[in-house]
Amino acid sequence: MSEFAFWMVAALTIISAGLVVFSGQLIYSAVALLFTLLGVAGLYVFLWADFMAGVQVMVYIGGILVLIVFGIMLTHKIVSVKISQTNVQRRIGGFAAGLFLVILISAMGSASWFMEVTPEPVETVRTIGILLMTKYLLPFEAASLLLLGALIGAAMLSRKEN
Amino acid sequence: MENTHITYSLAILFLPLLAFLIQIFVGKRLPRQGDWVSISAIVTTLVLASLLFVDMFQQYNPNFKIEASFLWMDLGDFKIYLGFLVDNITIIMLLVVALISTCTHIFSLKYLEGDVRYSRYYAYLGLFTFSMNGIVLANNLVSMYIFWELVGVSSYLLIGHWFEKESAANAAKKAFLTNRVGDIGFFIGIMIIFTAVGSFAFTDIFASVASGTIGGTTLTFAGICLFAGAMGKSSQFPLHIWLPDAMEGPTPVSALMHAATMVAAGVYLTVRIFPLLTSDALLFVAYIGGFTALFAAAIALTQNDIKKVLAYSTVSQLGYMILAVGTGVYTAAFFHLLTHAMFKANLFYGSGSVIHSMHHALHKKHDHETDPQDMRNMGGFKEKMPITFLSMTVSTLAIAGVPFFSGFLSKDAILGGTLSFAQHHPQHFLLPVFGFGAATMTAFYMFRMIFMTFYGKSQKPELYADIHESPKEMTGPLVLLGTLSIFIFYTLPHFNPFSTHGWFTDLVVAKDSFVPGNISAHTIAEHAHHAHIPAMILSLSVAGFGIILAGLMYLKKSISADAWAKKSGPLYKLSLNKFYFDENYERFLYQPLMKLAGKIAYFDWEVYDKYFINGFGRFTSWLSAISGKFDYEGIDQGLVDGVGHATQKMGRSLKQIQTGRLQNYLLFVLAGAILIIIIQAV
Amino acid sequence: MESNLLSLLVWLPVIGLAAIALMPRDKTKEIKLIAALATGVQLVMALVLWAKFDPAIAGMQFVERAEWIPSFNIAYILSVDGLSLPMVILTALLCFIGIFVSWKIDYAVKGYFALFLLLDTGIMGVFVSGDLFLFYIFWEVMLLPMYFLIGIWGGPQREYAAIKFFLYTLFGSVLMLIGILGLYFTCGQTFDIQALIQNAPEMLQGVSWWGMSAIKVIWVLLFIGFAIKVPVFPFHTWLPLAHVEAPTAISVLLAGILLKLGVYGILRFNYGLMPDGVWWFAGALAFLGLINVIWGGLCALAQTDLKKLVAYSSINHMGYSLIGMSAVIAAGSANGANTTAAQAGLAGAVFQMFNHGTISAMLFILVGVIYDRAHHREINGFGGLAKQMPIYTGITALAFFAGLGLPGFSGFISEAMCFIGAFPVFKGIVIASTVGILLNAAYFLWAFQRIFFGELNEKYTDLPEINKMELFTVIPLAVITIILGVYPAPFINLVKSTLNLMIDMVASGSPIAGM
Amino acid sequence: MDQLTNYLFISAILFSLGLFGVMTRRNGIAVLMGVELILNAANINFVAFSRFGGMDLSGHIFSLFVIVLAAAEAAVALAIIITIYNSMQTVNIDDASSMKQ
Repeated sequence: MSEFAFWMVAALTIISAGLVVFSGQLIYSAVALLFTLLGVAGLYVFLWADFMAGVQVMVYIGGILVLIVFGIMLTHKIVSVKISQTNVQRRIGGFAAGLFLVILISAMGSASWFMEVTPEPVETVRTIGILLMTKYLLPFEAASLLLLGALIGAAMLSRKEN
Repeated sequence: MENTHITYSLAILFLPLLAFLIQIFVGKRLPRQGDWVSISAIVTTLVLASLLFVDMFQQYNPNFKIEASFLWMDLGDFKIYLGFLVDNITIIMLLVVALISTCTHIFSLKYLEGDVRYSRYYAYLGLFTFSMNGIVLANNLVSMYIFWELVGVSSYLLIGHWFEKESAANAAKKAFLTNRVGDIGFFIGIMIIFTAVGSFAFTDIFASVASGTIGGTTLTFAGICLFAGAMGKSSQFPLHIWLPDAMEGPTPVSALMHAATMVAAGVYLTVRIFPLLTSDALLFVAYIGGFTALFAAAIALTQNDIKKVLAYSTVSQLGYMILAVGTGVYTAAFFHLLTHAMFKANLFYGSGSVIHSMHHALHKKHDHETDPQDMRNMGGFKEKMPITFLSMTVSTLAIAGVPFFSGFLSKDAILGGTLSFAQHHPQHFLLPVFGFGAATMTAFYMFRMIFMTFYGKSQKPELYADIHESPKEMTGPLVLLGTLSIFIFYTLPHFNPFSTHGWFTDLVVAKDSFVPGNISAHTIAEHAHHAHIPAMILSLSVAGFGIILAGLMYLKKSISADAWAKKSGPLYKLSLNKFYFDENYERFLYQPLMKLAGKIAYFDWEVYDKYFINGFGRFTSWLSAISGKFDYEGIDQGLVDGVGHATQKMGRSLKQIQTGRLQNYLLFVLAGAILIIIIQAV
Repeated sequence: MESNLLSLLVWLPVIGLAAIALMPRDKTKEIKLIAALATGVQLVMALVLWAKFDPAIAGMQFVERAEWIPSFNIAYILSVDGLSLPMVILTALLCFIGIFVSWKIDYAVKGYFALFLLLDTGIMGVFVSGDLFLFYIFWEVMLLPMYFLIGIWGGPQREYAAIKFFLYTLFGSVLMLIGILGLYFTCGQTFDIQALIQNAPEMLQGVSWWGMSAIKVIWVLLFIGFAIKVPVFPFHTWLPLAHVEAPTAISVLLAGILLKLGVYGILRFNYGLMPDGVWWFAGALAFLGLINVIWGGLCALAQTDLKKLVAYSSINHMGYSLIGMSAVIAAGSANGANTTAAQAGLAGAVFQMFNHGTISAMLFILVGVIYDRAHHREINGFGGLAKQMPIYTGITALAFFAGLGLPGFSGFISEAMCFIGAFPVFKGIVIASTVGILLNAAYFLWAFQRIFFGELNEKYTDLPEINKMELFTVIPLAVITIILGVYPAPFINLVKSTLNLMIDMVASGSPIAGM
Repeated sequence: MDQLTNYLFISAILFSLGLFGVMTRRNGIAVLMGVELILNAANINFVAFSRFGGMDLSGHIFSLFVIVLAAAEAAVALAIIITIYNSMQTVNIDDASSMKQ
């Protein structure tokens, strides 16, 4: 059952990601991206990362995706429903990306990975919280500064002149 | 009295300089253009000179001598003292200069009335008087030389007074340059003497000569060099060419400088340096003097310009004086200098008076063609200008050596000295021949002049009516100097017109030469005394001959001058053309010199500079062109630029992939990554 | 070490230069006034220096010393003695006068006066530097403004003249530099002139390079460097060209001061450092002097350009100086220890160099005056100007007579001293060169006649008389010429002790043997 | 689902798709979406390595930071795109080529 669910989630993720990339309409891409992100959140669940799945849903879908949709709407006249978009260097890009994918998969497949199976933890939030406040305090604080900087920078950039 | 002498001499020296300075700076703005400044200065000078002269009489001391020197320049060992020497010769000379100069100042009042550069003229007269007095007072060779040159300059300025006339400007230049030739000799003489003696003062030099520090050939050479200065200034052969040309100056100037005083400076110098002249040098002096006397007289015979006659006569008379110094009777030379100054100045004033009157007459007729100085345009002026005539005649008698006149006394002394010299040195028989020959000619040409000017019929009757006697300012000096040509003023307190014996011979006594081995003054005097009577008889007869010949030719016209001229043919032409001296100098000296100068300048500028010096430049630029070519085409274009070009080419081709599209870049990155991985894997 | 008067003297024009640099370029009047002020104060300071100077001391006075480049033993040393002080005064005077001569400059005024002041500093520095390296630097500093001043404000052929002047002088200074370095490396690695005076005579003894005595090599190198400036005969052709093309004030400085640098350098370095070499070279010096006198005189006689005539007269006049300098060896025991002649000759040479400074400056100013009015300098193109411009004629006559060595003007005394001094040693040469006196008179009088005498050329009936400003520039020089001509003692006393010391040094030396 | 490679394959595909999107899309926002895909692919790897590497949660922390960075990046990128749009009336990144020489 869970095996099936896993493959379903994986398929959802990959297919919707393909839509994101190949769709001619930008707004479709955005919607497809929603499913991709949901799919990734599902994969996190399979990877015992319940907290990460929550964060994925909240930040990506609630924050970044909304931001993207806003961006689309701000930069296109919303009345013209068809917000078309075209691609460049499709063939060479596709070839390169495909080649890269082949290389990656053959590399991953041929590598002998270190695997250590541990029991599933009850919950991860507590450990992550402790780690953030102890071992990863400095990156944590730096990330907060970065966010602040990005916030101010973004506001600054998109501010209308005068 | 010593201080008084120095004060007076200083005043005599510097008063004319003061007048010069005032005239040159403010003269034009003063009333009457300031002529009164100059005249009062010169009259004061005359008074002071007379006071000195009177004092000389009171002392009546032939050995009177005062010297004063001051340190002018001091370099440790090299010192120059400048100073005065006041003795009887100086005092007499000062008086002569002051007297003639005063006369000239007064004479010029009318002669130069209305001249454009009236105040300048007086200024230069002041400068001249200053420098002449400087020569007279000098007790050393340096001051002598300094004033010597200054006299030359004032002469230059005064000859060139009417510089608008090309001939005047040329004459001025010629006078200065010819004098400079002599001055170079003078200077070399000074250097020789200073090198040997280490002092410039006459006293020291004479002492060294006496002690033998300097002697022999060196001394002879030094003496001749010094005498070269005198040759220039006194216009002796072969440097005589400037004096006749100098007549381009105003006539009073000719009287003052080119007859009475400046040209006599040469004689004065020779008299001063007499004690150091060796017998060889003296012989040289004598021959130069004698030859000049004869040679100039020969030219004077045929001249038609009244001033030219007088000019050559001056040269000839100066030759006499030099001859006298050369034969040892240097007091006679000085005596002749004195008498000559009076009568020759007078003759020039007389000629000036005549020219002045001719000039006015011509001016009235608006005739600018006729030469007012040509005697062929004159004649019969005796009635019109009696004072001029009379005073000129007196002076002519004096110069011709007629008894009862001053010239007789001095000339006789010279001729006597010459004759006695030849008696004791028979190999030098030419000297008295020169002397007596010149005396004959002098009598002839002087009377020729008088007859042509004052006697006979007027050659230009249309002018004759307008000829008048000159104003008082001009006749005054004539009368004064004419009177001074009478013997009595020179023989006092004696009255013997045939003997030079008088105050002059008492006060100016010949001293022994300092050159060891030269004949003593006493012996010379003795010899001259013996030759006195024969010389007198001889000179009287030659003078008489000359006068009678002139009378026959130009007064009675019983002998045709033209016929004689034709008969003598080339000789006449030679004399008329002054023996072609100017032409030959022109041809063999000036022109080659100018040509040489032109060639050298051409060579310097067009050849040496252009080809040699610029050749360096050209060679260098050729070299640099070659190396530049190699550098540019080889190293620079080939090597250095090659790299650049290659880089540029590469850049240009690489630019293609620099599309500015982010996604292309990403593609390249990816391709690169794949490439690396593949390489890594393989 | 009582003051830094000399530094002030040298750098004052630079202060003026800075002030001018700050002025806007159209304020020409103010620029000129600043230049006049700078040079005027410099002149006053030069006179103060003169007043404070003790003529009894033969050595250096007012010495200033500071480290500069210690690793090469180069120091900033300034000092004056009896030889350089008259030149310092002359420089200050002529620069001051030069500003007024340049008053009429109206093209690129700012640049002109700035360069002029720089030139002033260079010249002043050359005369007061007590260190050879410093000397060389000032020497070069002087060259550059000169190049521009001739090349920009000069006559029609200015570029050619400027580049020729520049290259010629540079050629000389390169040789000089080699000579200086030769001295530096053989005489204890120092540039200090006082130290070199101590060291050089002994340390150079016996040193030989490529089989030639070091003294001779260095002597010749330095001599050529200086001879170009003098200029001595075979190196003289830059001079007429540069003089003719340069603007009036620059000709004045060229003739008045720059030519003196040559003689000064020879006396200061060739004589001061290598007294033995004097014995070897004096004959050649006298001979070159003779050629200068005759050659310059003949060339001047043939000129039709007035300025060129004056330029060649400079060559002629400097010849006298060379002859006078050669007289020094009269003091040696080989010549009978005739110190009298040596003193006359050397002092005559120095005096001649000063006098030529005043007289030729006067001549060039006067040529400039007539050129400004008639716009040409052809001697034959004038005629009768005496009638039109009596004052100008008078002053020119005065200058010409001063130039031809008339007694009463300082030039006469110096020429006479040169001759009298050299006579005992070089009789033939001196007698031959007295011909120069005649040539001298000939070319001046002939030119004078052609310009001023004769009938007035009707082209020039409205030529204006010399104006007050021009008179102001000439009269001080004329007055100096006359005062020193009548009473030379002030000058002679100034230089006496220094020159006598130099004579002693040469006299105690001996002819160097062998090549 | 207990195989590491499964996750890796998924993330590789996701990555390649993102890469393709970034390389080919002209629209700036679409490019941004591609970038998000790439980041998600990376995050999957982090979490997967954490799950099969001892479950010490460092991978989680890393992916957490990546998410933070992605948020910041998205904010800034969108601001830039909006600014470009305001000044150039386009969001096509190949039109915004005024820096091309």
